[in-house]
Amino acid sequence: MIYNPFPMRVISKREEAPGVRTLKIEFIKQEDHEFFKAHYKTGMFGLYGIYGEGESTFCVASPETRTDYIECTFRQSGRVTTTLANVDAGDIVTFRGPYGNRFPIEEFEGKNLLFIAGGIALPPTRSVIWSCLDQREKYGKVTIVYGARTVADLVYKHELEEWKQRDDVDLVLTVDPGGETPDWQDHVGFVPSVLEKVAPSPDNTIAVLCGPPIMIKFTLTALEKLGFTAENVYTTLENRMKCGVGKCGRCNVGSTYICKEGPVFTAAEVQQMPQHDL
Amino acid sequence: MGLQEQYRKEAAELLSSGEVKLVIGYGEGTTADRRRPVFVRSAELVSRLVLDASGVANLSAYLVPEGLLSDGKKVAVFLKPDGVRSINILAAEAQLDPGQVVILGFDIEGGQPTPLPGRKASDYAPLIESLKGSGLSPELQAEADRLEQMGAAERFEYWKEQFSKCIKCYACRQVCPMCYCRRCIVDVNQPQWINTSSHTLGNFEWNIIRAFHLAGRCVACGGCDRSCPVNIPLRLINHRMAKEALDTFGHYAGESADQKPVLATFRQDDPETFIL
Amino acid sequence: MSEPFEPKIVAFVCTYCTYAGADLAGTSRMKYAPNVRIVRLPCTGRISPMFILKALQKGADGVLVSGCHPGDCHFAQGNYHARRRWTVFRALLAFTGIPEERVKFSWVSAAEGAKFTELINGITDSIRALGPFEQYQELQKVIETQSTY
Amino acid sequence: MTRILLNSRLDECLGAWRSAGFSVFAPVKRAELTRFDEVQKAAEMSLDIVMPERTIKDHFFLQTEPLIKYTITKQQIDTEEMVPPERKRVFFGVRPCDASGLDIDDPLFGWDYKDDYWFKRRDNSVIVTIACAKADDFCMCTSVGLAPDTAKGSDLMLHPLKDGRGWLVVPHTDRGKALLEPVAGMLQEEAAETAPVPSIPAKFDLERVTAWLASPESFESPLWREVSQRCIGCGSCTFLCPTCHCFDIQDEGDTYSGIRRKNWDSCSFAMFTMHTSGHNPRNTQSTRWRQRIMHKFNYYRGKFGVNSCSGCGRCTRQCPVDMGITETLQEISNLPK
Repeated sequence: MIYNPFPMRVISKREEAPGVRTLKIEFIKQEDHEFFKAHYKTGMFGLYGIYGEGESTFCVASPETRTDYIECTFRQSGRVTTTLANVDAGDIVTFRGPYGNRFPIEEFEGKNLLFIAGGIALPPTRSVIWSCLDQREKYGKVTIVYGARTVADLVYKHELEEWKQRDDVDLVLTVDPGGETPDWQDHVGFVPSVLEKVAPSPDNTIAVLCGPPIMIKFTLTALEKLGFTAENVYTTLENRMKCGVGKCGRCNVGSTYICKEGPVFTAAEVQQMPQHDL
Repeated sequence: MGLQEQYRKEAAELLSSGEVKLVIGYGEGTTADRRRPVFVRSAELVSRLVLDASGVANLSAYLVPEGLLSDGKKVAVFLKPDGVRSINILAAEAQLDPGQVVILGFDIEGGQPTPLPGRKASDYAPLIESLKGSGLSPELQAEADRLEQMGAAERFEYWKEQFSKCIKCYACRQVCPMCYCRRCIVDVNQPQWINTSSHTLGNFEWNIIRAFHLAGRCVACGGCDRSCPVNIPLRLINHRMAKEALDTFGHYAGESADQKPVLATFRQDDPETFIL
Repeated sequence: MSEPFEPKIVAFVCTYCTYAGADLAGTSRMKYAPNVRIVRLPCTGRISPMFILKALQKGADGVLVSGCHPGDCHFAQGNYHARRRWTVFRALLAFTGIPEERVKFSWVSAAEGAKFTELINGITDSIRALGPFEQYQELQKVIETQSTY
Repeated sequence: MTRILLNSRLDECLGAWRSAGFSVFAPVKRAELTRFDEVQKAAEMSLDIVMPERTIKDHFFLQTEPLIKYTITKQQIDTEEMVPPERKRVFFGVRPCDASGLDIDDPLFGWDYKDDYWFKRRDNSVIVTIACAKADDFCMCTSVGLAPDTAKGSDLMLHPLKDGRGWLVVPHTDRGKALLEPVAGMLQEEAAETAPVPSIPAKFDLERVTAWLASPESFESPLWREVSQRCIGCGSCTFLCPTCHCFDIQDEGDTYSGIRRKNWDSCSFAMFTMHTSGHNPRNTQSTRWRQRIMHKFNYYRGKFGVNSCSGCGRCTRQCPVDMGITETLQEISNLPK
């Protein structure tokens, strides 16, 4: 029934950054996998769990173009994530989902894409990035601006390397002042100021922005300065969730249930929400 | 001039002179016999304050949560002797500075509020000393005696039925001046010591551990008992703990602001007849 | 014919005295009842009443809490504090109907292997006589079954 | 001609329903608390009260509901889904406000994803309400557009007779009609006068309240802090509410076995929305109280077209500090235009 999760097997675990790990998990039952393949679209989230500890909500970090497995990236902090951080390949975990809405990537076709992410918020962005890169011909120029506190805190380092090598992707990396290592070649500075420096053109461009609330706030101002309209900026919201299906009553921001009506919103929609409920 | 008028006047003076930033007292309730806590911040509004025999809540519970006293300013509070004892305990446990609390003291005798002159918690030492060992109301004492007469199994059944009613709304905890932990043991989930589910077992654990945490700290204001929406006689269990602290260790909670908490201290010759 | 009842007893002991005492009993080849499961903690001061409740909930029929004699605590005062807590906690258990006979407290020093042996045997016998603590275990069983509503 | 059930034949009715396979639940006073529990005889019931302290919601949305039993071994994890029993139940002597509460919560539990823990119980239960003969100072059904004899959520409604001999029987649904079949012989046809329902004056202007809540200035209004200053942040108003439906999902057990449970949770609790990072979108009691009022009279209404309140007044009646929805809505209603 409604709260019964799918059993999943851990394929592999990867250390991304201090305290941050990525789990790659696969469906054990064929019918569960079919359900997922039929319903998953980039931007949706799920409840990842482990029996005995509970469930925790994060996005599906793998793109809709790759549905043989699910990847999720999380920071070890609470009871569930601490246990999930300690699983090994072959262990059984659970997944409930996919829930929520999606990034309308068909509507992005023919447009330039600007991805902006901060810290641990690269995973939801990465799901859209790969969904678009896997159908590269459909989109225009792709720019990725990614920042973290320190060099060590950058996640998906091997993929950052891959994007850097590609000619059809413009990758801009930055770390906060003081977070750079002696051999750091890229930018030093906060994402909004680096963004203004790089100054991508807003013409025919969709921006996808994910990060901590404070970064979102300042980056939106920077995007506005660059000429982006709030309708062309997409973001995802997160709140504490228990059910994921609009029943448990805690994830709403104003009248908007993040789990049912989100997690993907345009900046224009977010601006309509009561800011003190975020 | 009745006590209510006298205290309204005093509250107005305290507010207009700037000595206190706030007066916490009782106001009209939904029905004639109900009083609700009111917060008065200006001298013009002191007419909201009502003082009569229905003002029974221990208002000291509002002082610690949400950092009311963190700005160093003074607050005046209507308190009965049990409330003054709470202030002493909170001071002894370093939760507040008793100098920040101006007490508008009263007690209820013969269905009427009577004034208590002390404005500082320390003024109440002789009164508290004289109250030491005062017991439960006759009806509650009868119920307590009835419980003591029971065999263990029967008593277990009694509490099982009582605790089976618990819905874990935590009104007992929230209303209690002594329950100020930022994170209560029941909200700690690594490990999850107490089952958060409100089945009888989880309720048993919760209520026993809460009673233990209040041992030697409860001032018997009866707030938990009155606020329990499912009528569990929590006062009985807390009173039993207070009695143990008094009989065995001579500890009467809230005697003074420098009284050591009973379970945070010891004497080398504490009784230990039960230890093998 | 059903198996004769063998009680499960959990002993929370401090590592400096009682645990060493139990060790001495072992190395001296003294025999004591195998019904006891020993949980070693740094000091009796660390033994929260929650541990005792959890043990009973998870199926223990009796609990023993034991540490250094007064004055012998490795941390100077831990057992004095523990003693006060036990006094109050025992009263609480009694008042809520959890039989005092099932929760025992003792001082056993590192030299008292023989006392430890006697203690365990004595407690095991007395709890065997009391029978299983079904009243409390029943609460656990209830939550494991399907809701009837 | 109308159908009458006499007090004296109630026991017979209960017997007939039981023979037809129903378990009968009614308000019972035990250990100083009145709540719905299974009964055998009419004498066990406490019907002559304003309302039981606990609502019938308890029997549809359990305070702790086992969802999944799990057993973990080295090789595998076994799970067993704990499906609620499909037990036929009659709830007798329900107050109209409590019955309305069930009706109000139906669309939420059915919102896109169907919560069978609710609906398996709903589908197998028949609600027999008794129109109120008395009310107290806290009752406010008339203020939220309902009435002491409102039929919302009732399958069968009993109206007390003026002479106190019994009730006038009015079925409102097919389920209610079907419930009358096994007891048809115990009812009598008779023209009888029913007792007047108590008059409950409206306590606030609901339209003004909802209009203000929907307006942009309401969210940041200083009113929230004023009305909720004395709130102590317990969950008694939410847990005693016939429509509150928030819950938590918790695993309970040890490393090897246990049960995942769905437990009541309350928007009054500070932990309710706390992120693991420590960020809490609703970090003061006034923001939590705002959420509760907004949810009931603005958000829920916007989603499902109905206010999430049936006016039972328990939130005020049982509040440790004499707060509650009524007072807040009165304050809102009295705001200058």
